[in-house]
Amino acid sequence: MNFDDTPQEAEFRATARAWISANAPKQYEDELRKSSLGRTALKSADILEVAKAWQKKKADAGWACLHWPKEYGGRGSSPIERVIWQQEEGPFGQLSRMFIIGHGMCGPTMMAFAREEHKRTYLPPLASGEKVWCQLFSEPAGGSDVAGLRTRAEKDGDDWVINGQKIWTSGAHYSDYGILLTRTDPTVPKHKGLTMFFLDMKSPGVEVRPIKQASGASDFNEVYFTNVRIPDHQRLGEVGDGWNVSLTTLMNERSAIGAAVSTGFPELFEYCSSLMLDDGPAIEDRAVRSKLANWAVKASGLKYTSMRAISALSKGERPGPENSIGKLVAGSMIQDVATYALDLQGASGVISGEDAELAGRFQAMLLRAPGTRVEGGTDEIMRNIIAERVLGLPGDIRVDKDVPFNKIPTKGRG
Amino acid sequence: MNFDDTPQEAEFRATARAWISANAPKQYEDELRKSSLGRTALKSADILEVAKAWQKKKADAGWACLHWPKEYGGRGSSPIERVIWQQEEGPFGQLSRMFIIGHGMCGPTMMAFAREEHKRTYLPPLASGEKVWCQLFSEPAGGSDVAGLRTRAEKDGDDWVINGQKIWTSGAHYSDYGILLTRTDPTVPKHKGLTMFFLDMKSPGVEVRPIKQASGASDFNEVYFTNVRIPDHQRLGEVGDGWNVSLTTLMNERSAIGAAVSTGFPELFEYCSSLMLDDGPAIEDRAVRSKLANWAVKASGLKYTSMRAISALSKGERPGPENSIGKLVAGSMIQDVATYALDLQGASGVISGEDAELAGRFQAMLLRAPGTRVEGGTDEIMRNIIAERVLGLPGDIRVDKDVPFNKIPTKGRG
Amino acid sequence: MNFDFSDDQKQLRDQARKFLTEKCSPKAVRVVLDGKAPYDKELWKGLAEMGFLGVAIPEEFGGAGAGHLELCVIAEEMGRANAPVPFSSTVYLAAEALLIAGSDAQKKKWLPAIASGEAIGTLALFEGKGNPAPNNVKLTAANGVLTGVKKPVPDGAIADFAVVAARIGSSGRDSDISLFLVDLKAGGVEVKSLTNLDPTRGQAEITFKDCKAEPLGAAGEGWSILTQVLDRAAVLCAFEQVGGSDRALEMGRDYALDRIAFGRQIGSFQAVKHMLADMYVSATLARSNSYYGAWALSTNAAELPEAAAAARISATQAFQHCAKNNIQVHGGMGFTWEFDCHMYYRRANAMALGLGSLSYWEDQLIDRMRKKNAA
Amino acid sequence: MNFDFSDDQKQLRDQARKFLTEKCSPKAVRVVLDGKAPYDKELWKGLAEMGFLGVAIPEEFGGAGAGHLELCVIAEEMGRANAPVPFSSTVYLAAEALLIAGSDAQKKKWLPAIASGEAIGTLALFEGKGNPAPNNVKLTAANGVLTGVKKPVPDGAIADFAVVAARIGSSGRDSDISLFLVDLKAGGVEVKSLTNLDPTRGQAEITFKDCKAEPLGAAGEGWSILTQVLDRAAVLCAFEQVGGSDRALEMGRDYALDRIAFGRQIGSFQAVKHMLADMYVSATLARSNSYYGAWALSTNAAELPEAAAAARISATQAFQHCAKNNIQVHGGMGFTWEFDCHMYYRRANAMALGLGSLSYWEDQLIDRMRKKNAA
Repeated sequence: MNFDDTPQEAEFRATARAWISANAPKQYEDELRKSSLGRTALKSADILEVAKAWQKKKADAGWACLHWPKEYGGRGSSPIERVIWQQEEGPFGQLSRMFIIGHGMCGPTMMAFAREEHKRTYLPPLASGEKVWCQLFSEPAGGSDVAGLRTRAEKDGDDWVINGQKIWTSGAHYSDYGILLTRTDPTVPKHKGLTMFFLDMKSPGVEVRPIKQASGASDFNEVYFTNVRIPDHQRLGEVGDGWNVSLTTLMNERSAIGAAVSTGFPELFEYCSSLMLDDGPAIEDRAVRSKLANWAVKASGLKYTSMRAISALSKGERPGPENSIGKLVAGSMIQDVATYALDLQGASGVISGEDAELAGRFQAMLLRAPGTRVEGGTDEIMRNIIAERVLGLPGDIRVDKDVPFNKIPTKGRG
Repeated sequence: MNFDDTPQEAEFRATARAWISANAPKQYEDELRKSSLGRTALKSADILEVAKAWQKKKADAGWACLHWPKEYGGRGSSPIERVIWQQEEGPFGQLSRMFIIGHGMCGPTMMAFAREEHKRTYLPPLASGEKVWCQLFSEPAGGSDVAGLRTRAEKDGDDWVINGQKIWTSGAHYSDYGILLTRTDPTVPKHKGLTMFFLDMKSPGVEVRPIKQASGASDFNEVYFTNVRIPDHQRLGEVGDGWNVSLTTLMNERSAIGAAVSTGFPELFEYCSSLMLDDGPAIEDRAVRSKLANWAVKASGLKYTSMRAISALSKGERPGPENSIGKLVAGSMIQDVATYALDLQGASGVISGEDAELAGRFQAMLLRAPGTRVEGGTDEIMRNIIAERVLGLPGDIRVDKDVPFNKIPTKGRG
Repeated sequence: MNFDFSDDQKQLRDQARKFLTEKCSPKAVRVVLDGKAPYDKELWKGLAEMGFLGVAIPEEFGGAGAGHLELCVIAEEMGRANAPVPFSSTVYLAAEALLIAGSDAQKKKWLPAIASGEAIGTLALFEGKGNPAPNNVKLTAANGVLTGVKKPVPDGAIADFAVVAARIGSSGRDSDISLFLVDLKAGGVEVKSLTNLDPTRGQAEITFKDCKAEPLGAAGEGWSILTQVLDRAAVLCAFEQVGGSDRALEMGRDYALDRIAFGRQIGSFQAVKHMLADMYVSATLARSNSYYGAWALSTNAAELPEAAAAARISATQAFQHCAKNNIQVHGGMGFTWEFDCHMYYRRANAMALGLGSLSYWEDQLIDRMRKKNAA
Repeated sequence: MNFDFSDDQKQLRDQARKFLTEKCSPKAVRVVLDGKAPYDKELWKGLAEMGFLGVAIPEEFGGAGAGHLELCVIAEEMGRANAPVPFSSTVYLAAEALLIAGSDAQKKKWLPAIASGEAIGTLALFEGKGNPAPNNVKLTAANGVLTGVKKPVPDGAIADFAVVAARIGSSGRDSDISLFLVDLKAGGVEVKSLTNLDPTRGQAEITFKDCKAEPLGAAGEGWSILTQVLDRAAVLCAFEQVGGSDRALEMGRDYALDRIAFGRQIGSFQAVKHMLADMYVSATLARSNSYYGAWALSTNAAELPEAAAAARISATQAFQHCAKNNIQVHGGMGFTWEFDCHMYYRRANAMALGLGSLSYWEDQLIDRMRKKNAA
């Protein structure tokens, strides 16, 4: 048992470190390091521009999408090299957030299902950040039941005509392309009538509207489709096989988000280490210490769980199922942590924004936190996944399994 | 809003208090007051004998089963008078535990469904404690799914012949009679093939075996039936209507147990008030205080919830649904409280029995506590009841609803 | 025993609910939420006309002369409606302080103005981080003028007057603190609005610069009066929190009944059912603790300090729990600005801090239970 | 990076599991549980023959000379099997104390006897209520004899020797404490068995009456040695707790798959599924924290104090959580003596206290994190 690199890993790490040290946009390092849930933007510059510039620089030097094949803009690296890169990239990795969907979900789906010519055309600019992609699956009527989507695709000559509405689309307003899951046959059970496409987000009939979140910010969009035409050669997978295609995408989403999610603990521990309460240092208050200790072991438990997965990668093995706990644990934990951080501030905890303690870091976290228990799979869906896929327990009883989609009820009452 | 008695209530209370003061077995008061979950027996005497003597004395003076009609051994009192009696009876009420099933469940079921002659014969000695009754519903295969029971009753002339096994029968070994739920038709869906009886527990073919609990004690029994004969006139309700009959019984069970359940908080608060930890009084430790405060408001919340129900009774109203939370809250709370009490003792908390802190009060509580989350309806069943009956949410999907009982699978795997 | 509100009080509650359903729809709340008005003036006027602002103010001072139980049922409805008005600062804090310690002249000046909706009042206690404690009061009073900074002051930017806690000595005893009454429109103050978790209730920083002030209550009695004010406000806020909890629970329940996923009402999934059942449990515990607080408040019982702390803790927990899990029941939609869930989440988290933190009240509760046991 | 056990270590784990499945069935555990034997002598002998007792003892002292990682995987299996033998007291506490501080002669006398199963050892630290702290050690050492009472002493009634913490001064410093080695069969002690939560592991009260003892380690170094012993034991116990957690989770999972209620596997109800998912989460967090503890232990890293405390807390919580909810998944049957669920519940709650309480370790963790941050 050790935390040491193999000689090859050490060499790779040294090369990556040297390149990053010479090339990273260091002027933003401090700001990026201080970001936390609900507060990530750069004050001094447009984060999109900085991110695109950094991604392009990486791509030009062969450091973009490391695990992708070289012909599609990657480096052909091993999974462990990808992890080492992330470790070395450190706070600059925050700049990759706008590419996560494209690189983590759209890219792999294209790689698995698109025609060779499309792969060669679309993947390299996706890798280099010149083109940004989004994922168009969720719908207002769907929610956790992703396959309950209603956006229609109807064949018209060599094209498909799309009508409907998508929601929770990260980055749709700055995306160039998207992958889109549609219903092509509403007369068969819901999982069987779906088909996947990719499309140009600038196509006529696509309208993007930002969603204002409960926190006040707008990280997501609604996307409306009105008679949008997609040529059949942009279909991904067979007609009616969209659900299986989407599973490739969703698998990637859950593991990617799980790895990136934060617990708020380092921020809280740092805060408590210097905070004075009414009758002494917070860190010497037994109640504070007890809470911190309980969160500390969750945070370290998640950290070392992910180390176990990385070790598996390093040995060329497939990581076990234990990584599936990350999002579930961190999601509600960050909400509790933020709530407690405000509690420690007393009545003044209510103040948010620039006038607040730490410029409102924990207030922003509290307001953003409810989203963490929903996005990328609700807590309830995550528990189902653990129970079913890890523990082998039975699925929920599916009343809509053999029912034609258009016969499923859409309203619970009246 | 006030906690005062009405003039009639005050008069009733004074009369009850005077009689109790003159007649209660005061020599056991201290021991009864110190009882807690997992530890209720008297050291100095056989609690069954003491309980029977007290019940008989009450019955002779008209203080038994207050809300029952006089002709069946009661006093014809109002619900609020019953509550006032319980308040005044105080620790001596612990002696009624062995009669709870008979008085709270069997009696009401007999009153609703037995023939008049049977009521006049059986109810007065049940009220006076001369005869003890038990309830025979649960079976190993049933659990939360009470209606899944398999004990067969087959008609043979004017008798029914009973074969099968019951479990979790409190006090079966000292009971004279029991009410028994059986399956009379296994070819119809499960709720429809049940029939209720009452029987003499001394009938040939009845065998009672104590169950040793996880705590080491034996509060419950298994009861085996081998060709036990019950005359048809001891049937309660129609053939096939047993489920409806049993609902009368179970409704009473849940409200009765909910009212009686304890949280462990008074014991913990008392303990912490004098406990010295390694660096000072427990009650001055912030972590201890925080935990105590959180439990304190649960305990007081339950107390005042039950006061609200009593107020409704006092006004002649039906109490609202809020009392249904009692068992759910108290069940897991007492387990947490006991666990924490041992934590406060450090390594020596592992010692149980007479050599332990407070003669092992909290150790006994810890070992008995898992039962509180199961008996009288598991936590999960209680949440279902609150969700469905109080909040009006849909029931679970019932896959066995229209299936003949003998076609329902009995084993989950191979 | 009658541990319940009377029929008259329940009728008043129904009346308040009906009024607020009409006058304080979520749409109306959003005007303030979106920063288009500092508070709902029309609603405030309506509340005055209904007699709700002065319900616990004696008739001689222009109120309805009902009592605190009546105020409790109205508070519950204010919480349920998430009303965007300075009710708690004016009615629970400022008016109660005047009722406890005001001179006849002070009462005559301000209480009728409160009841009629003409004056908004507040309590200026906090000075940045920390909970209610004499040591945290640094603002000084000398020669009838106040110098120092208070923040956050609830509804401070719209208040006409403030009850201000000030330091008059440095003995380290509670008697170092006195209360003062300040007419905020008379000059000597600088008021700055602060961004806060719940935009439907403003918070401000108020700087007192040689600001003229008149004493409220006897010199050195400030902390003792404040303790009483905070206990009363704890009970009244608890009712607001109970109302908010119930509303959040109802919203979740309704959504669970209406929303279909996987071909079923989502309320038929045990994960959702049981989450709602647990919310009901919290809300019920909070309600019962709050009723006890109401009894103690209305009878001025010796149990008030303990009852107030228990109500405060239980109601704070319930509202935070229900507001948070109401969002979870709603899933992604619950996290949109468009849905109303976040208004209750904001209010729940802001109210959890307003009179001092949960940790502070936990500590208070244990102190008070010990005192009762020792007595 | 290789943050995992090696293939050889995993093979050893499989071997231990196979051995314990055969030799330590629940039926065998019940012999001790029901008080028919103080511990499983046959199993103890078998463990010695397999080389498990001396796996971390150097070859020169009769052990296998493997290491602590090997001991960790065996500990996990001991926990999984709920083995009714004095493994933790002898191997984690007594043997580790000897390895850290024993003279060559002391090691030669006791370590081979431990490895061969001939000697059972223990640590006599506690004296009634309280957690590990120099001030709690009242038993005195003077002129080579010990006087005082220790309780609870794990496996004290069957132990052949004990490492005893004794007071040699009253300066109020850690250096007041020394360790001593006592041959419990040599007289001068009175041993009384104590009833305890987990009858599969005995606890005793030992009274030392002018009992001869030889120093273990330098005078005044007792507390420093003890701290190291407890940290190592915390990691090793964590592996037992992880093994127990996993077994309790498996039992619950299996029952949820087999048991039918309402015509369905009970594991198809979300209430049951999600309870099991949450148990998996706890068990996984505990395992990962324990792996880090194992790394720190095996490399004698500076991170050991922090890693040990984190492993201890996480594994204690997980085992209590899994053992408790395994009973809940089983419903009424889980609360019978006949089903094995309560054995794990008893063990989980006993282990939560053995090295000091959870609260104690929470406090330790924060102290140690602060020290690391300061460094």
